[in-house]
Amino acid sequence: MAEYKVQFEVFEGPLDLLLYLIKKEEVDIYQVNLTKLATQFIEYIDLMRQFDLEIAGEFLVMASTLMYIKSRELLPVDQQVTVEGEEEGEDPRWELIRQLVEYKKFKDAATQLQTLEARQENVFPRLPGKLEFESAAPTPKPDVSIFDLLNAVNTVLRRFEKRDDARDIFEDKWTVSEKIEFILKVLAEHGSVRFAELFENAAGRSEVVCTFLALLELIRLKQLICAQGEEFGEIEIRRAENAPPAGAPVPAGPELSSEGRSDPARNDVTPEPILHQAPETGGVAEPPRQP
Amino acid sequence: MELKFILESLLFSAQKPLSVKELRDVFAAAAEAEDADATAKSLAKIRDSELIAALEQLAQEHETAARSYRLACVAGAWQFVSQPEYAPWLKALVGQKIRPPRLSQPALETLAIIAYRQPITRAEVEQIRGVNVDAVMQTIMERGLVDVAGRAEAVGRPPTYGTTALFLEYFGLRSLRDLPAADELRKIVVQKPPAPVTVEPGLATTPPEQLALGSAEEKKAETAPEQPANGG
Amino acid sequence: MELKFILESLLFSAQKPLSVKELRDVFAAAAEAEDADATAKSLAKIRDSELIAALEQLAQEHETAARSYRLACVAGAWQFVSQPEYAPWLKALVGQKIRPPRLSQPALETLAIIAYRQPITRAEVEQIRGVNVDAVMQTIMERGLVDVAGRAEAVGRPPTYGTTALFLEYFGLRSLRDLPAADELRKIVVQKPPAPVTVEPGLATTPPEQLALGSAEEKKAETAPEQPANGG
Repeated sequence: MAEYKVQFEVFEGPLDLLLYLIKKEEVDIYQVNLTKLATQFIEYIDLMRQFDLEIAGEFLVMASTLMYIKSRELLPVDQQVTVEGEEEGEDPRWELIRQLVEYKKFKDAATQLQTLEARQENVFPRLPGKLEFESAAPTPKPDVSIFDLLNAVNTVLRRFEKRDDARDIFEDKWTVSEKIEFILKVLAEHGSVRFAELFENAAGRSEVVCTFLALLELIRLKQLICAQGEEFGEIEIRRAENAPPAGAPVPAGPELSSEGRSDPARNDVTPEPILHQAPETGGVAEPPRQP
Repeated sequence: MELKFILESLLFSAQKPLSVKELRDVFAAAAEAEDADATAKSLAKIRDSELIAALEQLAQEHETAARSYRLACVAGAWQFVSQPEYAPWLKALVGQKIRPPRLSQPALETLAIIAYRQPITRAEVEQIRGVNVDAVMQTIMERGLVDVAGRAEAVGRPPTYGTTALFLEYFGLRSLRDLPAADELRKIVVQKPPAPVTVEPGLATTPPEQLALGSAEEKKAETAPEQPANGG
Repeated sequence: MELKFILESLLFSAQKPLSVKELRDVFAAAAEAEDADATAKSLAKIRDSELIAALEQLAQEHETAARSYRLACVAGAWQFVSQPEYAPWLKALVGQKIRPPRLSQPALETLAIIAYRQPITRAEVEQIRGVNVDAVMQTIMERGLVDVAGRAEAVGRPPTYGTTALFLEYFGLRSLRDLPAADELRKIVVQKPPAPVTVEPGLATTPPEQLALGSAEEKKAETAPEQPANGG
């Protein structure tokens, strides 16, 4: 962990972080050990949380994909299940590698664009003085009318209104601690809740992310248990039987996360791997888009 | 890097003839730049005689190359000029009425906000548009459609912007009063820093209604017909 | 009188980059002039292909002459520009070039994807980058580098995006064909390896450290498919 702290960087997204981790290993993308990569990725996410950095939803979705890949691998061959409808081409490992290779190429292309950009800053066009033959012709009428201007007014107004709504709904409304309270309240009333139910009424991406973070936090604090009746069935969430008193939820701190975090390398019995099958249930993998 | 090529690039890019003194000043300024490299620094105090020798060599080279232009020294100032035999086409070029490029949507929107809310600061425009407007402000200022109108009575006294006479000409308007009413746009509340106590209310913070339109036009605005939503 | 020299004198004297069409118009106008001579008249209806061939020859000649400027074609329009190494002195002469701030890394990545894959929907861009691109799309559209190109034939007919002429100008590209490694990136072919390296089945309890390097190295040595190194 110490080495991360030294070179803590801000990443564009989960793929960027994965490429960084692969580069550190000095192996080809095709040769990378996905299990190890998954472990490092999760460690990094944990580190970001310890630093109280906001973790974008995309990182969490990637974390669950990686955990899924890893959990599949950890099963002995004869117990590995072929997911219905999953064909050769849809191997999640392969899909991830394909995505990484593609992203890497565009990242390289972006670097080349950056070189061109810097070069253009130093290129000066010849800008001769005006030729003097006779008096300059009058400037021709431009191809624009007052209606274009009015149209622009309407566009500004529409966007302004939309922006105000958006701010209300997505920025101010949801916090992780509210969602923790909400989940605990639901469980106190109903005893258990289906995973997908928690997201049914989500108004947008940020609410989904808050709810998901709240769930992770409660699981980490051993307040909840996730159970799955049948393989790839609905995930059910219950209060943990020996749950410590619900008290005020503690924000992620170093001592808590080191104690509460399961070592993702071991196939132990914490509910985490199950939770990370979320993409199969359709609960978190595709959070609704903001309008 | 050869001195003559540096001189060539300067004369080729200059908008007017450059004297030896002006060239010497450029070398001095380039050597002063923060990121000046060794070459730039070594030319800081170049002597006139060296400059003249290099210029003459350059002129000779271009003479030999026999292209459509040459390097000429007129009244002590150096300039690239075209050879006279190409005048027929150069006249046709000057006579060409080249339309200015169309304004982009962001430029139009920014222009609309400034037209209706002038005088307005850059920060206020950004607040309404919700994005940085530096690039777009530069475009419309370069096109002469918008200019600095004064300074706001806010902290830092930021410049305020307004539309120009060319703006009116561009859109075929006789005056700002001819702008179609857009009450909504005037109503968007932009957070302004509180005005200093010493300023009379109604000067710096006058509501835009009063600035944009006279009270007579206010009525016109109220009764104005529905604006075309998709005109143009 | 050679066509290429007439073109050279026009580009030498023009105050903005000239497209082939604009050049053709100049030849037509020069032939219309009252005092037009035989040469001017003979070039009245010059074909685009002849113009382009002459322009390219001209650009080649200036490239070979290796002077401090060259003839460049950017976004389909031709213009004399300085070589970048003379920037220190040109900056001292004309001042810093006025240019919007440099693009951020996310903006460059998004632009690269759109440039190579256009027309492309926002969802497709997000799929490649693995993150939401709303903010960054707004920035590059605001800067006029990207615009809506049409609509996809997918459900909901989402808008597709493409790069603009300003994009080419900004990066100094003649056309989209000039994009670095264009062919490769338009259609990325990813070889499917035998199997991605993961833990051996059944070794669930082995700490990942022991598996990682050993097995990765071995596989590499065995199969080593032709792949670009992941460095840089």
